[in-house]
Amino acid sequence: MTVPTQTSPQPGPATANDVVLTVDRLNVMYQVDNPVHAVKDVSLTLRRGEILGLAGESGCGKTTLAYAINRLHKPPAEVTSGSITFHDRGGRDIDLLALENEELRAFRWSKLSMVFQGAMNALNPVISIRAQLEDVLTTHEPKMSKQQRRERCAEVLRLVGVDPARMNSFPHEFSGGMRQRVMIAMALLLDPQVIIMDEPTTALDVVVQRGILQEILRLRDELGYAVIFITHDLPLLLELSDRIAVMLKGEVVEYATAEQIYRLPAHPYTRRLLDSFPSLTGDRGAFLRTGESSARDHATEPDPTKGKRP
Amino acid sequence: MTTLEVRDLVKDFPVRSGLRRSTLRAVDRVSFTLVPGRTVALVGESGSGKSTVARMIARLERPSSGRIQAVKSDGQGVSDREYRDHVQMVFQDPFASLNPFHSIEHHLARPLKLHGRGGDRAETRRQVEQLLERVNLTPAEDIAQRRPHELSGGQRQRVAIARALAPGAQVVVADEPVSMLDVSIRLGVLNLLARLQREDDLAVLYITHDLATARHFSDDILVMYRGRVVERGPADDVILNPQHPYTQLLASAAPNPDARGRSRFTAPTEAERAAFGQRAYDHNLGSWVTPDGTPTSEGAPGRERVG
Amino acid sequence: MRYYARKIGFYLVALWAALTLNFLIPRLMPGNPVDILMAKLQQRGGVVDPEARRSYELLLGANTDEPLLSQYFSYLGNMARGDLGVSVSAFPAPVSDVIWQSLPWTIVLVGIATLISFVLGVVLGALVGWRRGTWLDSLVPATTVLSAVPYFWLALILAAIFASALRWFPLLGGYDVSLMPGWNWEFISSAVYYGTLPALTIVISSVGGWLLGMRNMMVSTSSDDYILTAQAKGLREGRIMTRYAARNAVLPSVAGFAISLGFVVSGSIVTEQVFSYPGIGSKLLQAVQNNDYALMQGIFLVITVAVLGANMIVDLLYGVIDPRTRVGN
Amino acid sequence: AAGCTGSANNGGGGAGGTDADTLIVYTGQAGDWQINFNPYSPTMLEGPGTIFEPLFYYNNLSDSEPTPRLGTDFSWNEDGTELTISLRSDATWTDGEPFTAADVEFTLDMVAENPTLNSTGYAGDAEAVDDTTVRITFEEPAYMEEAQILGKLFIVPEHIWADLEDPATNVMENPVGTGPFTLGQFTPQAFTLTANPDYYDGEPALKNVRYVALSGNQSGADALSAGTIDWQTGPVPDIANVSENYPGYEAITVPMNQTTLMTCSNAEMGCTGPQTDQAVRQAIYYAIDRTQLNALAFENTSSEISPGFALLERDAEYISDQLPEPTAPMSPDTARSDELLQGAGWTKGGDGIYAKDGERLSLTVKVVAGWTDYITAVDTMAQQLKAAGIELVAQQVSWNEWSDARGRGEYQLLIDSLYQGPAADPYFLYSYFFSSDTTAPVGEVAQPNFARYSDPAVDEALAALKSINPEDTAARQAQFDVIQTRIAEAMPYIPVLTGGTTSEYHAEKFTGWPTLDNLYAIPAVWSRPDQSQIFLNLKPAS
Amino acid sequence: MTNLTPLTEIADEGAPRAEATAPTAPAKAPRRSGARSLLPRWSPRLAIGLGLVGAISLFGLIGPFLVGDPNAISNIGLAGPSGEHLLGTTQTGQDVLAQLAHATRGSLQIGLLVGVLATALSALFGIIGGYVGGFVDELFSLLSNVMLVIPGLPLVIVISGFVPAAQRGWWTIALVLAITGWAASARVLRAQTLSLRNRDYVAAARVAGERPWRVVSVEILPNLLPVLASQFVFAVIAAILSEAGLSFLGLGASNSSTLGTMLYFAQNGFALQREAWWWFAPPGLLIALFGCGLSLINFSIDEIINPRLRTATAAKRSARKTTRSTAA
Ligand SMILES: Nc1ncnc2c1ncn2[C@@H]1O[C@H](COP(=O)(O)OP(=O)(O)OP(=O)(O)O)[C@@H](O)[C@H]1O
Ligand SMILES: Nc1ncnc2c1ncn2[C@@H]1O[C@H](COP(=O)(O)OP(=O)(O)OP(=O)(O)O)[C@@H](O)[C@H]1O
Ligand SMILES: [Mg+2]
Ligand SMILES: [Mg+2]
Ligand code: NI
Repeated sequence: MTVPTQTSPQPGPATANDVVLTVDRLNVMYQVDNPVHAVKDVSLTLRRGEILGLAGESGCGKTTLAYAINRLHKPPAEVTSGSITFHDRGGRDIDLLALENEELRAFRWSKLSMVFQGAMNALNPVISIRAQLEDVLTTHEPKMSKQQRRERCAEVLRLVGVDPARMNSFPHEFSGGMRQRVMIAMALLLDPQVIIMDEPTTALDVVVQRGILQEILRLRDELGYAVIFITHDLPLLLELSDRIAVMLKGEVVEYATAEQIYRLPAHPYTRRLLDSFPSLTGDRGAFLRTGESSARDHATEPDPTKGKRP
Repeated sequence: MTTLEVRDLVKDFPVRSGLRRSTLRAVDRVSFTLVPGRTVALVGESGSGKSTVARMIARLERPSSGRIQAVKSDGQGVSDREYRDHVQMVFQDPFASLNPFHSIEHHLARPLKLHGRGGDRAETRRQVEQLLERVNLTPAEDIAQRRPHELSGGQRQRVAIARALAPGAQVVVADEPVSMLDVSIRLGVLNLLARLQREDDLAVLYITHDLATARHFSDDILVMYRGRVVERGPADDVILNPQHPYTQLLASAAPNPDARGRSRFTAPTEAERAAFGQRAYDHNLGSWVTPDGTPTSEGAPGRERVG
Repeated sequence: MRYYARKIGFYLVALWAALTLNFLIPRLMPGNPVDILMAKLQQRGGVVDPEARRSYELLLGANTDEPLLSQYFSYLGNMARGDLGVSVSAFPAPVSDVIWQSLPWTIVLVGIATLISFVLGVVLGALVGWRRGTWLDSLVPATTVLSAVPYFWLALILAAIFASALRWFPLLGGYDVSLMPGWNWEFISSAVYYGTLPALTIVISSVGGWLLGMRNMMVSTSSDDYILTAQAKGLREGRIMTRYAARNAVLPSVAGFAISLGFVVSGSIVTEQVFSYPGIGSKLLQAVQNNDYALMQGIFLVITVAVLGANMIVDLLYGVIDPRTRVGN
Repeated sequence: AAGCTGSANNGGGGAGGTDADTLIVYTGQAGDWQINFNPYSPTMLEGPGTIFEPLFYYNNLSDSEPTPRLGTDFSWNEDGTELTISLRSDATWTDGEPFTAADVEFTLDMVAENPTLNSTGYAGDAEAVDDTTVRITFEEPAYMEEAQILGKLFIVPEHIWADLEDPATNVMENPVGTGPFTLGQFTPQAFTLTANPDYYDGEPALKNVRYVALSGNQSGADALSAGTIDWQTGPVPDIANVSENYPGYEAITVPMNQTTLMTCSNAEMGCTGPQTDQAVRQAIYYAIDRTQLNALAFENTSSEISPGFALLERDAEYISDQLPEPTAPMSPDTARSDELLQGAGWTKGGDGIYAKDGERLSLTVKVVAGWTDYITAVDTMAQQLKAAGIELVAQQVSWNEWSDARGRGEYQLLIDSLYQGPAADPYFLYSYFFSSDTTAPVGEVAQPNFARYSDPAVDEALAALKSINPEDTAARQAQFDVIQTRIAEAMPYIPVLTGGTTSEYHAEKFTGWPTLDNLYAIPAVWSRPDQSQIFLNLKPAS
Repeated sequence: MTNLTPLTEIADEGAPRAEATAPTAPAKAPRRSGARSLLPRWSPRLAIGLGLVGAISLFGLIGPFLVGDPNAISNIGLAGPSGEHLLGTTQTGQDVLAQLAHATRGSLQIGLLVGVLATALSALFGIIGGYVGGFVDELFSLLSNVMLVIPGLPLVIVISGFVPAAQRGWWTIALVLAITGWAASARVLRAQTLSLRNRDYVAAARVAGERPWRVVSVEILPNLLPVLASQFVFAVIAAILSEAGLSFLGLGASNSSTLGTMLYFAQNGFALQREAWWWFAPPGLLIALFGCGLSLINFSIDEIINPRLRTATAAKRSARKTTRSTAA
């Protein structure tokens, strides 16, 4: 299955100014008794304001990649080779792997923030939302006055549709969807250029999920940050993102625009993934009810009604 | 052949908030019938009471009122003692529904023994292997000796299905049987369930919140909202021609690659949400009814259908 | 509110159960409280006259002809009125006097020592748990060895070294006996000086438990998502450790602290024995050895109330430090 | 008011450094103090002799004349039914009131009328003849009551005590007495007795006595080695070498009480077990290796014992020459014990233990848990008796249980000691432990004839002794002969050794301590009023 | 309220999820099978712990047969270690080593019995209460809470005074310690059971028609084994220490020989003051070493109960092994 990856699908011309993050042949290993090569030779570019989807089944290395980009990986995880470069707004290039403690700390969240897989648990249960929001500001913007801080927190909460009046509440007093919104608000606090979202809506109800996704899109349009959106729900990515990278066992096996992936999936694995999501309104036919093998058969059959296959 | 009739099922949970003790009606006057050879899907948002219905059917929870009656093909009711021979359940999480301490064989041999289908040791073993083969877990001898953590999620869920079939159950309740599985293996497990259903003429209650698989996998769909069934009917009718605003909302929220950038979704207001539960649509009757199934003459509540 | 009603209900039932046990247990013990007084009289020579014995029995209400049930009710009535009766071993002092005289010593010595050991253990545990894998980890086995040592053995050896041999600390007692107890600097400093070694032994032998518990919780907490979030937020190490990790990890220890506070009284018996400390523990021992029912019951009451009180305080405190337990909203 | 009483003793702190004229003592009692200076309270802390005085001081260690305290002289009438006491006229109570015969009359009548105070059943009738004379009348001869009344009843001031609601339960926080000391400051960890400047005999040279509270023998020994106490009665490590181990200190051991293996000996009273067989008791007596026992269990502080239970030194003149042996053998005589047992029908079994009618000669010995010397003694004897074919099984129990079992006679053997009376006269011991009057059937509480010994001959002799004038030694000896030979044969209490009471004292700091040559009082802190005699004799060395 | 993470995480963690109907072994390195996964992982700490506990147990088990009569008295009291008496003699010339062997056995007996009894009691009250729920649970947890509130040591003192002397021996003390020592573990077990009770596999067993006692004993109990083991270890340590404490106060197992009574006699014989370290030190050290060994074993059990602790040590190990390239 070692399909050589296109290092740069380049659906459009990418000027140096345009790109905000470059990942080049990144390798991450878990140095355990039987070392796990969790990320293999992954190369990606992220453009300003772009939503980059990262799809793949559980355990393929999506989270590992995301953590490596933010240098959040801990031993036994280890970046064995490759580079990650952040192209700052001013044009300065930052080699993320070379950042030292204090620089790294200052870099985090101010330029690149994250919304985590289990956002339900990403908030400290015993201190108030406000304290957790202000923590970021006191650390990164020590010069801000108390008043300014409070205003900024209220502002981001308003952005994601949470009533700032509830700022003094504790995480358990919010529903899952609201907590996730608070996390997004927190990610926006310092006006970052990149937000990595690791399965931010997987645990949520479809209706709630939809609401949050709309929020992300709207804010992206307003604020212009780039997003790396990680999920295994390919249809969701197809609807949401500009480009998609499909990962399989640590490798990016397909990297193209959403349109391309939907219409012309090149890799068999991508096709299989697409098939795993029956269309809601599409033809029901004999799709599932004729037995197990039929799903695979169906996968190779052209479906004239949808026209999604060559 | 067993039919399961559910009539006016109600479940109240006591909830304590502050000084007051109130009850939460998790399931409110739900009725349906599971017929051999047919699959009924139960869909609805999180917390709408789907699992509670399933747990009452599996007799893990006692209904507050209402009736659950299994009827044999000869028309006789199933007694309490035999109930579990006839009705079984597949749980949502294959990682939690198998005891990490016991081998796969134990998980299958116990129900066989308990329901008097085991016989001697060799016979039990043979039957266990047969069951494993039926769910495509081969070589059966090897799998039987393993422990749950030595199996993948899909394999475990197959074991869970085999366990539900072990007592010879004719009615199977599957509570979100694939939502914890990886996308690429979900369909495999669902197809297996479908095959077994066809082979044994099972009556299946398929619980999910994924409208797409509900449509493709089942004959009838019930849409639940806050404990009530708000829409029911043949699968295609409900999905392709949803009458109830809540069903419409659900459908519009589902990801749709074709709808790139032009989402039809608008989040409902609380007032709209409150109105959702007031009446229900029955595609079989083709008319609006009260949530407990009595026909009404009124028109559709809430918003007009979008699109 | 219902939560609190339930809690209060629990405390009442527990109190009643404890009171009943307090009543029953001494009555099931062999011997007669008057015997101890008779033995003391006898020590002064002569044969105790049966008349004298009878008059003491009357005086102490130790005649057991009364049915147990009516004894029980009058006992409950007395307890409700705060009348703990007369101590046999300190006859004719009322039990409340005896307890009142010795309780403060125990509370101050053992209470402060327990507090110090808790704080020390939690702080060290947080540090060790946060920096696991460094040399700090070797603290853990070291302190567990110390807590596996029989306390009195350790205390005796430390006393032999620091008091007998090196003479850094006084060996015995609660204060310089040539001083009059009172709120003056001289006395208090003497009490502190005399209390240092006993307190030290308590701290040394109990810090390990806190340390280990906190360390394990800290390790668990360190892998919680919100810690990772905090790191991603670019917060400073120290802040993450204290406000995020330790703040959450300390919760179970606080609950444990409540229970251990309650045992301050009973746990002090051995300490007081080793150091001749004037506390409630030695009174309990005296009560047990002298069949002093009333004193025993009184001390049990104190202990029970202390444990219940400590738990109640922590129940309330828990609402403050762990917002999840707060009711309402 | 806390500071007022503070005399000039705010000197040093912790370890050592106390004023030269303050004697610091530890009584051996565990636990801290609960204030109580009522001399009639069983839980009294201190006072008899020091604050409250008796009429005379009787030295229990030698058969000498009583020392006058508040009394100056006393005399009996012919038949021993009337005791006339002359009192001193120069004594005053510490509150300034004069001491008179009315106080004595009041005290004696108070005791007689108040059973709670009257622990020994004093039944006389006192009458103040004049300011300095009191006469007590009895219904029957009461020679033997003399020491108790004159030596152990402490005179209290009528002008204070007459107003007390209940003298038995009053704790006398501010005791007013005639004694050489008054109560200084009191704290639960220590209290001080201060010399009484107005004492009729002049202010004592010893200015302060501080009693400290410690938690038992261990802490006593520790305090001694730290030099924080000057006098204590209790064991210390390596008793034989106190003067080397604790420079400046000396130790003194006096034989006081006879250690015995008590037996529930009287089958007629309901006792059961092999020990009801006299031969068994005697066999045990002969099989004990007393020399080894003394070395291992008692650090050689015990001494020989007479099977007739007269103290060897003090009562030397009373020891009957009719006894087959005046002292118990110090080395074992298993031939003798074998002979005794076989004579009584016991035969040695395969396990080396005697048996009779299928019953093994196995005896349980109750010993108080915590009395380590006795535990060791029992263990040692068990080893020794095993060689003689007798099995001893030690059973450690709490004091409560032990005293309960002892009182009710529900035991086979137990280890305990016999105690002496108020004066140096073996009569008291015999009347306590060997009289039928002081025993009871098994199941009822005996006080203190725990062995259930009952012998009409002994009872008769005791009755006779009561009415013989103590001056008539020949008449008394005849009775003592009877008693001693009877009890030595029956052996209800198997004599083990005479236990010594050891005290350690700071000889360098104070002079005037009792020595073996001059035992003017029992040198034990807890022995009252002996301690007051010693306080009066002590002088700061510097 | 408990800091223990659910037990199934042991099995879930890192389990292969890739669909593989083929008979191939899972993609990951073969994991230890179910029952064996309940065994602690081998580590130096565990080795030392097992070594200490094993050696001391062996000493208590066969030691008494090898040494002489511990009560045999000789006239050489308080002699230091020598060829004849390897650990010297007591005040009464008894051989310390012989006493130590018998006392170790006595203490181990007490520890073991208390461990078994207290664990059984806590299992009874904790597991049954947690599983059955409702009134029984309320009652049981009230009982254990009351037992927790009622101070243990004084109760032990009082109860041990109550037991008739003739029957009093090491097992009485053990009984008393067990009765007063089960409550805390019952609470932990109850919390665990509550979380296990809601596991799907328990529901599945009920749906399969298993009887309640079988659900408890076959489905729930095995998964509580590590917790029970840890409670047991704690109970043993606590029992030995409490017995020593009681004995020190003179309230212990007076008629039998334990390390506690041995210390008591040493203390009363002024062993410390006479610098007879060979008499005073060994019993205390033995208790300390035994407790230390058990704690070390408990560390390993903790790692089973709380897998996060384990990954921590794994991480530590590899951190030492490899230099972090990310720092470059
Ligand atoms: N601490 C670890 N030690 C060893 N292997 C690990 C560790 N963490 C993750 N892995 C392995 O690394 C691989 C990638 O894991 P990762 O969490 O990045 O997957 P993922 O794509 O995010 O999966 P999911 O969709 O479940 O979140 C997996 O095979 C996983 O088993
Ligand atoms: N044991 C219980 N006690 C109290 N309330 C309960 C209990 N079990 C369920 N509920 C409540 O009943 C309602 C229905 O829950 P149920 O689990 O049936 O929902 P569901 O439709 O299965 O949701 P999901 O899709 O998240 O599984 C919820 O509000 C839930 O909080
Ligand atoms: Mg992930
Ligand atoms: Mg559900
Ligand atoms: Ni908990």
